[in-house]
Parts: sequence; structure tokens; C-alpha cells
Amino acid sequence: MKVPILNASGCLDALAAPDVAAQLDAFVTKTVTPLAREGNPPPRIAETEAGMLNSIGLQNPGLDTFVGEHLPQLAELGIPVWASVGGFSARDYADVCERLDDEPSVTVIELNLSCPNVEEAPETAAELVAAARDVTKKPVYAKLSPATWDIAGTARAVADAGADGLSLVNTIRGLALEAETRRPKLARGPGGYSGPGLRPIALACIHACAQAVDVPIVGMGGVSSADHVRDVVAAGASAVALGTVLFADPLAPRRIRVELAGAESGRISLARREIHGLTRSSRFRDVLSTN
Amino acid sequence: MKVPILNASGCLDALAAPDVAAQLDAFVTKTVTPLAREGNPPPRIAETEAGMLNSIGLQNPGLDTFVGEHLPQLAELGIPVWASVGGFSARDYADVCERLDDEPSVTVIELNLSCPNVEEAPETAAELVAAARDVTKKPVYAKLSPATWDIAGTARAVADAGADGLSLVNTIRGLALEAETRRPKLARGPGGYSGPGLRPIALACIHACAQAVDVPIVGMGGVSSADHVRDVVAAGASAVALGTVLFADPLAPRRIRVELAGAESGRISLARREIHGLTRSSRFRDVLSTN
Amino acid sequence: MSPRDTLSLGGRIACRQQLAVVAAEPVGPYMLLRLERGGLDPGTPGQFFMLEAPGRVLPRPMSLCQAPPGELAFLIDPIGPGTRALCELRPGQEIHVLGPLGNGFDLDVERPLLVAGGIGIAPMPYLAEVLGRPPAVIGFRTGHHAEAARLLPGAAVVLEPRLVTDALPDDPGDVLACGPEPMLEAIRDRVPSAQLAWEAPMACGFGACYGCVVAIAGRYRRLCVDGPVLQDAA
Amino acid sequence: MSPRDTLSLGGRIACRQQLAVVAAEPVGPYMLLRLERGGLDPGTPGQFFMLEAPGRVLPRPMSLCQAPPGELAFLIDPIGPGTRALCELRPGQEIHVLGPLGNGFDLDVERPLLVAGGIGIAPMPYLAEVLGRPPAVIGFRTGHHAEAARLLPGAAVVLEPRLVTDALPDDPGDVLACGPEPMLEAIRDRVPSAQLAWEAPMACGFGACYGCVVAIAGRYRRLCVDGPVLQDAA
Ligand SMILES: Cc1cc2nc3c(=O)[nH]c(=O)nc-3n(C[C@H](O)[C@H](O)[C@H](O)COP(=O)(O)OP(=O)(O)OC[C@H]3O[C@@H](n4cnc5c(N)ncnc54)[C@H](O)[C@@H]3O)c2cc1C
Ligand SMILES: Cc1cc2nc3c(=O)[nH]c(=O)nc-3n(C[C@H](O)[C@H](O)[C@H](O)COP(=O)(O)OP(=O)(O)OC[C@H]3O[C@@H](n4cnc5c(N)ncnc54)[C@H](O)[C@@H]3O)c2cc1C
Ligand SMILES: Cc1cc2nc3c(=O)[nH]c(=O)nc-3n(C[C@H](O)[C@H](O)[C@H](O)COP(=O)(O)O)c2cc1C
Ligand SMILES: Cc1cc2nc3c(=O)[nH]c(=O)nc-3n(C[C@H](O)[C@H](O)[C@H](O)COP(=O)(O)O)c2cc1C
Ligand code: FES
Ligand code: FES
Repeated sequence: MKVPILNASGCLDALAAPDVAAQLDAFVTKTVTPLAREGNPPPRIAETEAGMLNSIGLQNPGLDTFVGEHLPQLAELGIPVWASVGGFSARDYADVCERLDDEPSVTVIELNLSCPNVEEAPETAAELVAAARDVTKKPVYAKLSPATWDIAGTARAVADAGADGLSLVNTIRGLALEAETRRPKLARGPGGYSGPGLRPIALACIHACAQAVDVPIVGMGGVSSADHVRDVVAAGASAVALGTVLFADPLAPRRIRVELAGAESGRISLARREIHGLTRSSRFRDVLSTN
Repeated sequence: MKVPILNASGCLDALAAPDVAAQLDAFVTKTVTPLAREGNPPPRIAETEAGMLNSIGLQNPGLDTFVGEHLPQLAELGIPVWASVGGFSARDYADVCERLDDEPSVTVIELNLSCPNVEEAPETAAELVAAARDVTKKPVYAKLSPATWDIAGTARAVADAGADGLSLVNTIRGLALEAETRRPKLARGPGGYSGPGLRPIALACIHACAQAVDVPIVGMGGVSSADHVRDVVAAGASAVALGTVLFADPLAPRRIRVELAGAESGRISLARREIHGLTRSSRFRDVLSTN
Repeated sequence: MSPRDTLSLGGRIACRQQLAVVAAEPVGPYMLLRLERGGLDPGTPGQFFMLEAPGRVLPRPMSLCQAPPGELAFLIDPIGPGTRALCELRPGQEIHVLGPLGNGFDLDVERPLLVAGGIGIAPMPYLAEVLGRPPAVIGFRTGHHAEAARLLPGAAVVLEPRLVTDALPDDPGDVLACGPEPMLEAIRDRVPSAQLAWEAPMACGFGACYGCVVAIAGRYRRLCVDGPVLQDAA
Repeated sequence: MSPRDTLSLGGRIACRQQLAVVAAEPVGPYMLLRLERGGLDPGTPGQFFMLEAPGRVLPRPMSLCQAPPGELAFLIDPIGPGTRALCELRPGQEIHVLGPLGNGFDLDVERPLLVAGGIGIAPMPYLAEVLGRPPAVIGFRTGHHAEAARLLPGAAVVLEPRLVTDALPDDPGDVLACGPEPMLEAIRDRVPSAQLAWEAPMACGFGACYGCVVAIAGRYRRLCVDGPVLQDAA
């Protein structure tokens, strides 16, 4: 089993850490919005017993700078680039996607439909996907929130609206308080919960969506070992993305790939759905077979 | 601060463990449905890294046996009894509530609107609350799921429909797989995720609802220490319920009460909302002050 | 034991205390974990205790294996995270223990024969002691596992591919058995009157979670309350 | 050091390895955690390392305190779960360490004066060694905390209610400072050219999470990339 390994959006700056990006089958950018955003005031992160909270607030340089400055540098890394797209209306999503459609170095567009740290667009997930679908021929992946009673229903709706794949899952809203003051640890109050504590929730979402739709799934949420990768794949994903674990272990993609290449690797087979813009198996096949 | 401490529904059988119930300010029953239910096939429980999954499937003796046999025995324990009510339609909820309205030993009716392990009623949470409200004068608490993008909106809707209080939160759907086979550990596949990993999510829900509505809140989700109780109260709850921790430590209510009575107890004050059917402060005030 | 540590659970009295590890002794692939007894009662053979597994959310059910003076000893098979954490305990460390729980074996038997497979040997040493060392048949997967047979002196030992059911006498008498499910089912078929100690995943061990149910006469019953020893039933 | 453990991070070369604890020595309320150096470079004074905190999800940023041959030593204030876990490490245990990270102090200074408050003393011993033991002023809350002054021989020590800013000479020269935010702000007001080592919660330490931002000239910049040492700026 050669499972493609990506980073989770917002969990790696490939330009600041090119050697980390080089371990990946594709690099997913931090979410880009039409205009630059400074993001939320600090403190923006806090650890919890079984994960972490973040409230970055989609800090990003905006579409112009992303396309004009960052994308050319990212293209030089020689790794497929997935552009994560955010916004506050269907119009926003369409504007960014239309512009990215012209950029050959963007392999896949991932629509961040679910950031818990900013106000949300008034349209439904399916409407946002439809707006993006209209303006780009690139593969469009819909990134969904686990904070819903019926994620399978959302998956069906976005697939019907033209999504080529799903990225599951984003963070879920969480809160942590300072012991001294009992006030929120993050300046904005709640934040997005990620890491080990999110894993069972993510697995349930992947499992439910894989049974509901046929499009390929990039699974994420607390994945930090080959064992977790096997779980995510068994639940129905065709690739995994690493988020929080990268902060603790920037060599995690390589470590996990080596673990996967070990004795147990033959036991399960990859979902028969191909992730867009990647060869069927990892670009690390050769590296690994000489390992 | 004397925070009333309850058990979470489904996490204690007061008749099997009366000495555990005796530590509580009120006992909440396992969810009762109109007809008896055998529940889901085993395995029904599995531990995860930061919590547990359950898929009990609302096993319960049904309304007749509950009222005829269990309630009289529960009444003898001398603890306020909250009856948790479930169903598969507004009609179900109304039937059970109407019958319980006649039972003097039931102090509060808690509507389980959110069990992730059974099919859900077609009506919205607010409609189920309205149906119950119509048939009982007893205080009605609405127990909500964290699996929603906008729990504050649900809280407003159920308060408008007549809920006297909120119980926050129920479990959220999660999945765990066997390492050997990569098949779900639970017979039914996914289950409800509870325990430490749920706590940040629960805190965010309590915080959001406390800002949205004025009714009192019973907070729960991974609470296992006085420190956690202080968090839950600071987030806006007027009482706490203990669930998963009771399995590991049936003396937890007493332990936590002693911890709360310790030096740090003066730091925060209880939300100015009174839980129904309890004196403002814990029935353990006297016990504790001589502790 | 402070009276405040005792609890009526399922109609029986149990106690919850923090107990220190006296010793952890490897027995083949298993670990014999010897704890200070504290104020806990060893109970009836076949009853079990919930042992705190360090770092885990839930405790783990364990049959009492031996009850030497002042101690409670458990034989543990490290098959997963909880049992591994228990097997890594070292003398002086402390864990919370709750028990005794469940029903235990009915000791009012005329011609007891103990039958066990693998880690199912766990409750047998204490049971043998109380019953006055009756005959026993125990089966193991490998010779390494069979090292645990030394905890039950005089028992007939069979190794796979031979099964304990192959080694049962024609008239086995009052069988008291513990072991893997297929073994218990085979014994039930051979000896319908046998007392069988079953297992199920347990979160609480005292009737609170409804996680441990088994189908008995078409109804889901809690094994921690109505078992773990069942007769003529499951 | 295998070349596979090195990473270009923020335009600088860092390394990630598992390092064994050589010793853990109490220094007043702090702990001096001495690790085997492995293949890690000690870097420039003021740079930091991300230390795995056993049992925690995220590593913790720590300034290098001393760089004795073959070792990296960190001075740690046990203020929360992560730092407490680090302070409980014992010789022989191993943790993952990533670094050096961030920019460090600009060492091209004519008249260095080291100024530190509390645990802000952490980077000073290594800095003093590299700069040839320049004058230093360090402030502490209590005499117990001031035991850490022995790590910086010759420094002037002030105890609260006196503040380090009260003890600065009229013409302080090139100030290199580390300490609590109010202290750094007071120094910035007194000595606008001072090099100040700031702190912020950090998840990654290498520019990945955008969690550590501070406002610099009205923009949120990542302290782990553009700092932790800032001058004329924050
Ligand atoms: C009443 C009772 C008495 C017991 N006495 C002993 C004893 O004396 N010594 C001993 O070593 N073990 C005993 N067990 C079994 C022991 O409790 C489990 O092995 C343990 O809980 C597993 O925890 P884990 O975290 O190590 O593994 P897990 O990860 O929980 O399980 C590992 C594997 O074993 C399976 N499994 C887990 N628990 C059980 C179970 N109870 N029944 C069947 N399969 C299971 C899981 O599905 C999984 O495949 C007893 C169980 C019960 C119910
Ligand atoms: C570049 C850098 C170098 C550092 N060097 C050292 C060092 O050499 N020695 C040392 O003891 N500590 C140092 N620190 C601080 C150390 O990293 C934190 O104390 C540690 O991360 C706290 O983790 P915790 O789990 O123990 O406590 P937490 O539970 O994370 O925090 C406890 C309390 O401290 C506050 N807090 C946590 N981290 C910070 C922070 N970075 N800045 C301000 N307040 C914070 C929290 O809000 C909380 O109130 C450094 C920090 C940075 C950014
Ligand atoms: C610090 C941080 C920043 C994030 N930023 C984004 C983002 O910009 N866009 C996005 O779609 N998801 C973002 N996420 C969510 C992750 O991509 C991922 O969905 C989530 O963290 C779950 O995976 P994990 O548990 O492995 O971290 C962010 C997560 C973290 C922790
Ligand atoms: C085994 C188990 C059974 C449960 N049964 C019910 C139930 O019948 N009705 C209900 O409203 N909630 C039920 N719950 C949810 C709990 O009441 C509680 O909302 C949840 O477990 C979160 O609290 P905790 O993390 O402290 O366990 C159950 C939870 C568990 C673990
Ligand atoms: S283990 Fe909880 S009811 Fe039996
Ligand atoms: S700590 Fe992650 S960007 Fe600075």
C-alpha cells in the first residue's frame, strides 16, 4: 500500500520549510482569500489534554500576492500544489477559483467550506462548490466540517454540485480556559480543535462519506502514525493529510512512510478511488523500495 | 461555590449502584422510550486514546416498566429523579412526557434529542420540545448534540419552544477500528464519543449557549475533576453531570466535591441561573462544611 | 479500609482503594501482578476486579488469580494497551482497584473439575485453593504459555492442536471453566450443566454502562451483574 | 547526525534527533536539563529548540542556556503541564529535540550589557560565554529564584520590589535582554535600540502554524521566524 501523504491546509509553510514539503506527495497551501487578512489577535493557539485549539483566522497574503509571489516559488519546489480557497460568499470562492484556473502550477483546488474561526458564508456548502465548479476545470475538493449531524448528506450535496473529491475533516469548535482566570486561552474565545482527540470523529466522518459518495477522499484528523493511516484508509480514504502532528514532528511524513513500508503493510488495500493530480501510488515509491 | 453534581444519563444505574447515586444532587435515568428496547448488539463499547465510544442503542425497559417498577424504587433513594426521555417521533416524546407528568417522583424531564446511536426523529429539536411542553408542567431540559455548526441557534429555538433548561452535551459520533482486521470495534460501526477528548467541544457548546439563552445549563462532557467543573461553570453552566468518569471512578462525585471544597473554591461564582428542582446550592452543603 | 470506600454494587459490597504493587512476576508470556490487599475483600473465586490501567481512560476487568495473605494477585495477558500498561507496573507504584464484582462460581458442587484455556487459567488458582485442589485440565497454545500451568499444580496440561475438550473424562462431573469463547461453547455443548466464566468488554463492571451485555434467553443482560459466571444460560 | 535529520527551516539549518538526558539539576525553583548534544548545533545565543514534552501533544520552545562540550543544557521553569513534564525527566530518558530555531541575538555589538528577569536568564549563560562575559543585570522575584544567578557569575542581582530597569546604568550601551513582557516593554522605552528576546505560545517553532504571531509595525509576524529577538520593532 502506497498511500499518498499530504499536509493539512494551514499546517505547513512549504516556503519556510521546504524539506518538510519535500516529504509530501502534494503540498496543500494555507487557505487563500480574495483579499489579504491579518488574521485573529494572539493568543491564537493552546494545547488541550488530547489535542490543540487554533484560531488563526485565515491569515494570508490575499490572492494577488499568493499568485504573484508565492505560487511561482511553490512551483519551483517540484511538488504538486493544492490551493486551499476560502471566502465569505460564493462570489469570493468563485473569484479566487477563476483566477487559479489560469495557473498551471495549481493541481487541485480545495475549498475550505468550514473554518470554525471566521464568520461563514451565507450559502450552503453545495452552493459554494457549484460556484467554484462553474469557473474552473481543475479538480475541486470540498473540505467539510465534522460539526454536522449528517455529513453524509453534505457529502452527497457537494458531490452532486460537482466536487471531484472530499477533504475530511476540518477542525471542530472547542474551548479551553486559563486555570488562573477561567477566561478563554485564545483571544477570540473558541478555536478549532485538532489532533488526537479529533481522530475518532474524523474516522466516523470519513466512513460515513465513503459509503455515501464515490469521489476520492483525503482523510485527516489526528493522524500521527502508520497505524492511524491504516485506519483512515480502511475507513474509506484514498490519501491522508497530516496536520497537528507536523508541529511536533516535521519528519512525520517520512517516518510514517517508512512505518507503512514495514512488515504489516500488505494487510489492507487502498480504496479504489484515485486522488486527482497524483500518480496512483505515492511519488515516493522508488525512494521507498530502496529503503 | 456549591455546584450541583448529577450523573449523565446512561452512565449510572441507581438501583444497581445506590451508593454512587447517593453522592449526587439528582439522579438522571437512562433514556426511557415508549416501548422496551433491547438495544444494539455487542460489542457496544470501545476505548479510544482520549475517550470511549458507545453504541448501547437506548436499551431500556420501556415506559410501563419504568413507571411501574423502577420509578417507585428510585423514589425510595431519596434523591431528586430526572427522567431522560427518548423516542423516534414527536408523538413518542409527548406520550412519555404526558405519562411522567403524573409522577410526583419525577422532578425534571430531560429530553434526549441527540442520541447518535439510533435513527433520529423527523422533527426538529424545537418541535420535539414543543410537543413535550404541551403535555407537562414539569421542568423540561433539552439535551443537545454537539454535532452542529450552530448550537447557539438550536439553543434559542428550544428555549423559544419552552425548554426550561439545557443539558449540554451528548456524545458526538466517532469510529474506532480493530488493529487486526481494520473493521469497526463496535457491532454497529460508529458510536458516541465521550470522555476527555470531548471536553473542549463540550466547553465551546456550553459557552456558546450560555451567551445565547438565559435558561440554566447542566454541563457535561469529559468532566473528571474539580478543575474541569470550574471550567464548565465558568463557561456558563449552573450544574455539572458526570458520565464516563463514573465508569473509572464511581466515587468521583464525592472526590470532586471534596476537591471543590478545597482552598481554590472561592475563585469563581456560579452562573446566576437556578437548576430546577434543586435547592440553589448542593444538597451536600452540610456534609461538606463539616468535611 | 474507610467505610467511605465501600459501595453496594449490584447487591454486593465492593470497595475501591489505591493499592500498591508488591511484585510483578513474569509467568510465561503473562505477568502475575501482586498488589497489596488493602481493605479489599478477595470475594468468591470467579469474581473480578476493575484495575486502573495507567494512562488509559477506562479500567480493565481482571479475575482474582491468587489471594495470598495481605495480597491480591492477578494474572495478566498483555494483549492491548490496557493490559500492557498493567504489565509494565513496577513495585511501589499504585493503582485504583474496585471489587470484588460480579457473581463468581457457585462453590456448592460435588465433583468439581476445573477446565481452562490460555489466560482463562487466571481465576483457577484461587478457585482450586478454595475447593481443595480438585482435578483440573488446562490447555495452552504453546509451551511458553503453558509455563502458567505451574500456578495450578497437578493439572493435566494439553497443548494445541489438542484441545481441553479432547481431554475431558467421559463423566466430567461439575465443570467450572474459563477460557476463550470457542472453548466455552464447546464445553457448553459437551457439558450443559457447566459453570462458564465469560468475558465481554466492560467499561464500568458494576452495571452502569450496559456495555457488557450478552444474550441470555434472547435478552441482553449485563455480564458484570448477571455474570461473569453463567450456567444453563448463555 | 544522519543528513536525513537535517532540515532547512526558515532559511536556517536545523536538526531533529532523540537526545538522552545526561542530568537534571535543580537550580532554585528551576531545573537545568542537560541533554546529550547528538548531532545538533547549539546555534547562536538567543536561538531556541523545540523540546518534546512527554505525554503532551505539542513540544515546548526553550532557549539554549549552556553549550558545554557534547551537551545542550536548558533552564526550565515548571509553570504548566509541559514544563513540568520536562522537569520530571530523569537521566537516561530520551526526548526529541528540534533546532536551533529562530534568529538569535546579533552578536556584533560594541558594549554589550545583558539584562534578564526571572526565567529570562535562560539564554544568558550561553550568550555571556560567546560574548566574553560582558556585564549583566538580572532581576528575580525572590531569593530562591535568585539562586539561578550562579549560572551567570559576576552579574548584578536585583530583587523585587527593585526592578532591573532601576539598576541600568545611565548609558547602558548595547542592551541584550530577555524576561517577562512588562520588563521588555520598560527596557524598550528606556533603550530603544535594545535587542529583546520575546516569548509567545508556539506550536511548531518553524513557521508552520502561524500561532506565534506578534504585531510588528502593524502586521502580525511569526515570532519563531522573525524572532524571538527583535530590535527597533516590537
Ligand atoms: C470478568 C472478566 C475477567 C477477566 N479476567 C482477566 C484476567 O484475569 N486476566 C487477563 O489477562 N484478562 C482478563 N480479562 C480480559 C481483559 O479484561 C482484557 O484482555 C482487557 O480488558 C483488554 O484490554 P486492552 O486494552 O489490553 O486490550 P484491548 O485493546 O481492549 O483489546 C485487545 C483485543 O482483545 C479484544 N478484547 C478486549 N477485551 C475483551 C474481552 N473482555 N473479551 C474478549 N475480547 C476482548 C479486543 O476486541 C481486541 O481485539 C477479563 C475480562 C473480563 C470481562
Ligand atoms: C522562544 C522561546 C524561548 C523560551 N525559552 C524558555 C526557557 O529557556 N525556559 C523556560 O522555562 N521557558 C522558556 N520559554 C517559555 C516556555 O516555552 C513556556 O513556559 C512553556 O511553553 C509553557 O508550557 P506549559 O505546558 O508548561 O505551560 P502552559 O500551560 O502552556 O502555560 C502556563 C501559563 O503560562 C502562559 N504561557 C505559556 N507559554 C507562554 C509563552 N511562551 N509566553 C507567555 N506566556 C506563556 C500560559 O498562558 C499559561 O498562563 C520560552 C518560550 C519561547 C517562545
Ligand atoms: C494551526 C492550524 C491552522 C489551520 N489552518 C487551516 C486553513 O487555513 N484551512 C483549512 O482548510 N484548514 C486549516 N486547518 C485545519 C487542518 O487543515 C486540519 O483539517 C485539521 O487540523 C485536522 O487535522 P489534524 O488533527 O491532523 O491537525 C488548520 C489547523 C491548524 C491546527
Ligand atoms: C455508555 C453511555 C451511555 C449513554 N447513554 C445515554 C442515554 O441513554 N441518554 C442520553 O441522553 N445520553 C447518554 N449518554 C451520553 C451521556 O449522558 C453524556 O452526554 C456524554 O457521555 C458526555 O459526557 P461524558 O464525557 O462525561 O461521558 C451515554 C453515554 C455513555 C458513555
Ligand atoms: S461493564 Fe458496565 S454495565 Fe457491565
Ligand atoms: S510557532 Fe508555529 S509559526 Fe511560529
